[in-house]
Amino acid sequence: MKKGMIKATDAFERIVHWSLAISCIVLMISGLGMMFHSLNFLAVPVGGLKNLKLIHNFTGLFFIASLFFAVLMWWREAGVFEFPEDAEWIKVAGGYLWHVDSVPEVGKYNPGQKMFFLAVAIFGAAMAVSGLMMWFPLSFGAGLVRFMYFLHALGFVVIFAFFFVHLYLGTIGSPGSLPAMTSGWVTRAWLMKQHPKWLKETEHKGRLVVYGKEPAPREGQGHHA
Amino acid sequence: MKGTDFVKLIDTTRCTACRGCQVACKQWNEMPGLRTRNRGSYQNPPDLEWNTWTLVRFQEHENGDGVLQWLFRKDGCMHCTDAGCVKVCPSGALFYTEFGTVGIDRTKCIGCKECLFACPFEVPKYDRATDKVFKCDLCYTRLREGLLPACVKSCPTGALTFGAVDTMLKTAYARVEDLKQDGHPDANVYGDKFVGGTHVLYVLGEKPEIYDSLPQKPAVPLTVIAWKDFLKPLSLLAAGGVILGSFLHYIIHGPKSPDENGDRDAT
Amino acid sequence: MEITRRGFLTLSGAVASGLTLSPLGINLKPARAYAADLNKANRIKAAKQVTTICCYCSVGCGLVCSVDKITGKIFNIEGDADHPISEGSLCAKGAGFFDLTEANRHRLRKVLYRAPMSDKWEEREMDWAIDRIARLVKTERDKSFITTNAKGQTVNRVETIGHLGSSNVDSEECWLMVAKARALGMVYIDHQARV
Amino acid sequence: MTNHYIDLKNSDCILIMGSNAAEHHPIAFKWILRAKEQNGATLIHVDPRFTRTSARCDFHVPLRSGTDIAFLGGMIRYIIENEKYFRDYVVHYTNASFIVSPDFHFKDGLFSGYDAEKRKYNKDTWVFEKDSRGIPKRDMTLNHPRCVFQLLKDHYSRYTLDKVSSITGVTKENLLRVYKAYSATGVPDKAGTECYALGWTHHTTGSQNIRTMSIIQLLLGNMGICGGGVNALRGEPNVQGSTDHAILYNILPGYLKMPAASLDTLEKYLGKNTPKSNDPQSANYYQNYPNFFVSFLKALFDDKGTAENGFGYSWLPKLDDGAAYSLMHLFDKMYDGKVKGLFVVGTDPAVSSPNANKVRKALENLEWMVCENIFDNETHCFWKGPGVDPGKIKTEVFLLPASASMEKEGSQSNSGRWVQWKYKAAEAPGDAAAVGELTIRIMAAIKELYAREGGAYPDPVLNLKWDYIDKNGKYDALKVAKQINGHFLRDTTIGDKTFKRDQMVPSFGMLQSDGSTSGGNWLMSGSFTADGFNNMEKRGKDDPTGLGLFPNWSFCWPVNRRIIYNRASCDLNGKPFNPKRKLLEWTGEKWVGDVPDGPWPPQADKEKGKYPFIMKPDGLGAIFGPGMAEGPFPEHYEPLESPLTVNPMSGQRINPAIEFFNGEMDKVASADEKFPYVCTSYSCTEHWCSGALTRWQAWLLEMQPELYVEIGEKLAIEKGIRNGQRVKVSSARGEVSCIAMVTKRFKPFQVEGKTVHQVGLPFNYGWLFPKDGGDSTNLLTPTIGDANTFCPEYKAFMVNVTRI
Repeated sequence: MKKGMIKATDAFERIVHWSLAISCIVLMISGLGMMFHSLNFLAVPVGGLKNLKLIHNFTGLFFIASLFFAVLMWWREAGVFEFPEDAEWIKVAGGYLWHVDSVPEVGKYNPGQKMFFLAVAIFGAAMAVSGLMMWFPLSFGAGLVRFMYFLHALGFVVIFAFFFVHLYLGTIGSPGSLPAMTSGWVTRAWLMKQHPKWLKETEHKGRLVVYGKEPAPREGQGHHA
Repeated sequence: MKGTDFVKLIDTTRCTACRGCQVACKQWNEMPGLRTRNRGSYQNPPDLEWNTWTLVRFQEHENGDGVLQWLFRKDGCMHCTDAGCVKVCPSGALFYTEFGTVGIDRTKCIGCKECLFACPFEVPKYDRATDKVFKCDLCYTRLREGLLPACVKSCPTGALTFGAVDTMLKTAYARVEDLKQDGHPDANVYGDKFVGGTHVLYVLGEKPEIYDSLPQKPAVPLTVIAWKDFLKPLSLLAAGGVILGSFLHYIIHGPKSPDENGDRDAT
Repeated sequence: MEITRRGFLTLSGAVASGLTLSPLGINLKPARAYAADLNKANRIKAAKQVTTICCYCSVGCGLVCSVDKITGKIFNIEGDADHPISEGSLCAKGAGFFDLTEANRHRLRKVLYRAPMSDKWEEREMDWAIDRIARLVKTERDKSFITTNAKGQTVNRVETIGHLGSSNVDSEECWLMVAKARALGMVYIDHQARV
Repeated sequence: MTNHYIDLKNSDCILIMGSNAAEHHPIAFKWILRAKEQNGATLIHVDPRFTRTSARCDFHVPLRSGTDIAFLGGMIRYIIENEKYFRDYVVHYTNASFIVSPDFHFKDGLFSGYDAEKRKYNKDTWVFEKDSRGIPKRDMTLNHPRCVFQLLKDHYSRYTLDKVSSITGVTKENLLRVYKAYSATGVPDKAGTECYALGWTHHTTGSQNIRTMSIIQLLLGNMGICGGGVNALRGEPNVQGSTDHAILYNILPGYLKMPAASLDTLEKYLGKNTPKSNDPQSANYYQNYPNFFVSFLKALFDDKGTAENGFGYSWLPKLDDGAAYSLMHLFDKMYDGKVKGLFVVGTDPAVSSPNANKVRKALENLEWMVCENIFDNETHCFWKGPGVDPGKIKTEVFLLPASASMEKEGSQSNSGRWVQWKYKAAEAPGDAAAVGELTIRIMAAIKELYAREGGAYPDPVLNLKWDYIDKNGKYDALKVAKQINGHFLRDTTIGDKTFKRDQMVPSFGMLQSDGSTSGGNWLMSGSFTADGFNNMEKRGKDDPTGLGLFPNWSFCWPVNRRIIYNRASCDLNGKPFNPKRKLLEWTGEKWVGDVPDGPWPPQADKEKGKYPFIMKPDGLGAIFGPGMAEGPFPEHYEPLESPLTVNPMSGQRINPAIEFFNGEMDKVASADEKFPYVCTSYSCTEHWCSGALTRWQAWLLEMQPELYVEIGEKLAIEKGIRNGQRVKVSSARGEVSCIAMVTKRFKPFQVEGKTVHQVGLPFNYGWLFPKDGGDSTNLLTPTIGDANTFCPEYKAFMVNVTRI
């Protein structure tokens, strides 16, 4: 580890993230295996579609738990838009799509991330509710269940698409991002580019954890307080 | 419906509700009888069940002139041309047979129950013990051997007949004409006007709305169509779009790399 | 009578209904592998077909029992399409004929005996039961045989043993029961023809 | 049935009355519907309840239970008044023209000769006037005031529309509708038929219900023709066979009379039972009675019966003259402790007998009971029934497991008298054996005991021929069938034919009274060819007449005749009345078509021609029927229990010839406010009789799981009963708990100015299985029966229905 790396996430955050991510991937793969007859072969390694269904269902439970913690953890920072800076940021699309001289500085999470989080939170919840009802459809009215099938499919469309956005931006689309969710230590440069406001505020409050430096006296808990 | 399809014609005006069909079905398909209670009706079990793929519905009906009729309707899978159940079935357990009917291969069924809600006639039924869905397959194994479906064979009065789609449609409409002459002005053919035509046709003596549990305008539910015909392709389209967009973004706009000077504290 | 090929056609009812599937160009050997149920139709083709007559109402409908040649057990019973009255059709009871075979777990398989004052059945051997019954019949007949009635007319009868049933056995069995009952001098003889 | 099931399709009008054909003979209904579709036949259902039969008929006419004679009497009146009868037929083929004795009369519900104390008629005045040759006098103009036709007209003139409507509860419009539609068949080229079942026989006037219809059929010329007849749709698979073979106290196989105590010799017996006719045109086929009877004795006792010992006549038990030994009498006597042993074969009287409480109590008095069945039932288990303490019951009970129908070879006769051979498909499970096998073994064991030890009057036991086993020692159905058919006991020449000893008797015309033939049941002679081919096995599908006779399918008694009295389908010269349905035709030399009722030329040939009704001594259809217990013309009487205190037709409220049972459990409550509703019992498609076979079958039980009572909506509202609710139905004799099925299919009747409700229950349930399925409806029914046959009155009694 290089000196001067800044701690962006703690271990719990990363565990929740990866729980969510892995369950989501498993759900998507198993879901796809059931959604498309041409992908039924995906069930072969697990011994058939019925097992795939079971894997999907129980992974769903894992997903719901992860989602619960994720929402709890990130809601305050990622679930609420702050004005006017978020609006400004959105106006220039965060500088992702065209050249912008100066991207408005936003908090730890930029509105794009917030939108992604909200999409995951809302559609994830929709997937959870609809999925549970699809699991036990006989306990509900036919009309409701039929709507849940629709909702589940709709949720899939959104989450599946967002998944690739997230994948791109978390990796090659935004180099330097990945360590935030692997080691948790990121470079100052990356932070300056991506989350300058958070960097400044945290530094100002003396809560920035920099590798090789004594931690500043803490006034309060971190982001997940 | 294709010309090579086969159709079971249920002429309710010939049915005596002897329920030979109901038992013949169980005999051939080796479905058990379960303990029921009398709820004030001959109709038993009260509805189609996983072990009851066909059922005669009993209904007392007094027409406008106060004339009492006892309506009997053999209920069961309608074998739609556009079958909601086949549409939603993830495993291919439900399939269209070479006769145009809807078969079910229970070894493939994963018990997801999606078909239960996709069927406009509420036909498929789920059995908890085996975690499988059951419904009439119009005796697919018999048809393949050139045998009549068990219910059709057992029918004493000719209320159930089976044959090529054109013949059966002709028979049905001819019968309706006869019935209209014979004091049943509302007689009609039910089944050929929706879900692409069903492979089970009814000759009804009365308007469809008179009969219990008979949908007047059955259709594959809109949500199923939205799901299977719209969202399913859309999911690939959207994901594909995102992947393509990301690629374009990468090669056109380039990744959003950190500024070199931003790394000042690293030194 | 064993019927083989013809019996299978009989079973099908295809001819009677004017239904012929293959001439319409349908491939009767679909590529799609189908579930285990397929066995049944195939098993019927390989089975011995035995005709019988329904044992409920008096219409006398024909049935065909398919008997597994290896186990000797009936595994399917359906209408006999060759039968001029029933033409292969059956009502609910006839269609359920199979449930009268030994497949029905309620069928009696052993002699049951209830001793005086006992509150339960006990299983016994047939030979024992036959001997015991014969002894009881003889004892009662010998004790109560009436040679002459109140008017002094010769009547040679037994009034203390009754015989009921059955219209649900074969004619030959009916005749045997009548011969037996009359030879023993029984007069209280009746069955379902009256009830 | 005079006709057969397929023949129903040949009818132009089918009156279903006393039957629920669609529910109880579903396959028969196939042919009924075919008549409608092919001939445009009118289908009429007359029944208290709207049933599955009513649902498919052109119209349903509700009628109060037990008033069929009133209904049909009104039809006779209508036919005569409107001259709807087929005059040629009536004049030539019935006894309408016969002159009745001047001493015969009818007054206030009673015919001449009634003995109120014995509740019996002296029938001496119910006779015809005869000429010097001993032939009944006739008036072919039918105008003689004492001719049968005029007496008939007179008798039924009392059955006016108003009267009939008031008794039956049928509206006048409905009465006329049925009368008009049905009497339209009184023309040569139309056929009307009647289907009845237990709905007619289960009354104190059961036999007369049927006779009333027979009179109508004779008036309309519907007997002996295709699509005609009076057709009993019988209730059990082989009830025709079991009746033909006489598991009945009063007859011997082939409807031969059971010897009476007063007839102590064979000569006396044959003298009494062989009818005579002096009319040269009457075939009087029963003059062959001695051939039938002696051959039967030979079948029983073989070479032990000789001319010298009356062929063993004295070995047969004798009944007291005029006494009856029916099931009801048996249980009455058993209740009094006078019956010690009982065989119960394939039957469940603890559920199916009237006043089942009494029957169950009676069973407790037995010392032993031998049961043979394929399932357990309430009779076998009476000792552990509801409210019974097994510790107090001394009865030894044997329950022998029996083979089911498809586990044995043998024949069954359907209602159309088709005797069909069936084959053994599989072995019976466990120790189960055919009833024939059990019968043979038990009797063989008894014979052995008598041979060894002697005993009371051992002759009939020891002399009974009893070798009906195959080489493995097992019951041999074929051997018995051959014994029933009959064989020659020595080389015999009859006419131009010679038969070797042991050859089969090919027709009952060949049976002899000199001991040279043996035949267990004359009706079945011809079920084998002389060379031993089993005609019952025939499966020919040819139908040369196109009328559905199928002469080469199985054997049909008598002598493969498919429609009885078929010569009546032709005019005096043998030309078919209905050229569209040529059942039979005289070519000038012989009859072609069905097997004719005798080979003789038609009636117009005064020398060799014979009348068509060859089994009747007079050769003609009996409009005047002196054989009946309660009178030669049927008369309406109320059921034993009815809502009326008086019979609107006469001073005789109930049938004057019925026999009462007066035990302490034989309570009766007629026109009693405690039991205000008419009740009828019946069966359902899904169960069979007592349910002793069908309740053990899950597929059937699932559809009809428990006892229910059908109640009209009006009565249900009156009593505050909801559909599906549990209720109690009670009569003077007992009660049952069951589910109320509130229905539009029972409507109240207007009877004698008041509203009468009727309810009904199936009798298919019993306490043994299923445990919560309810008990027998026969806990409610009275011990009373028809005056001629002792068929119990299951179809009309009074009950109350209350909420639980």
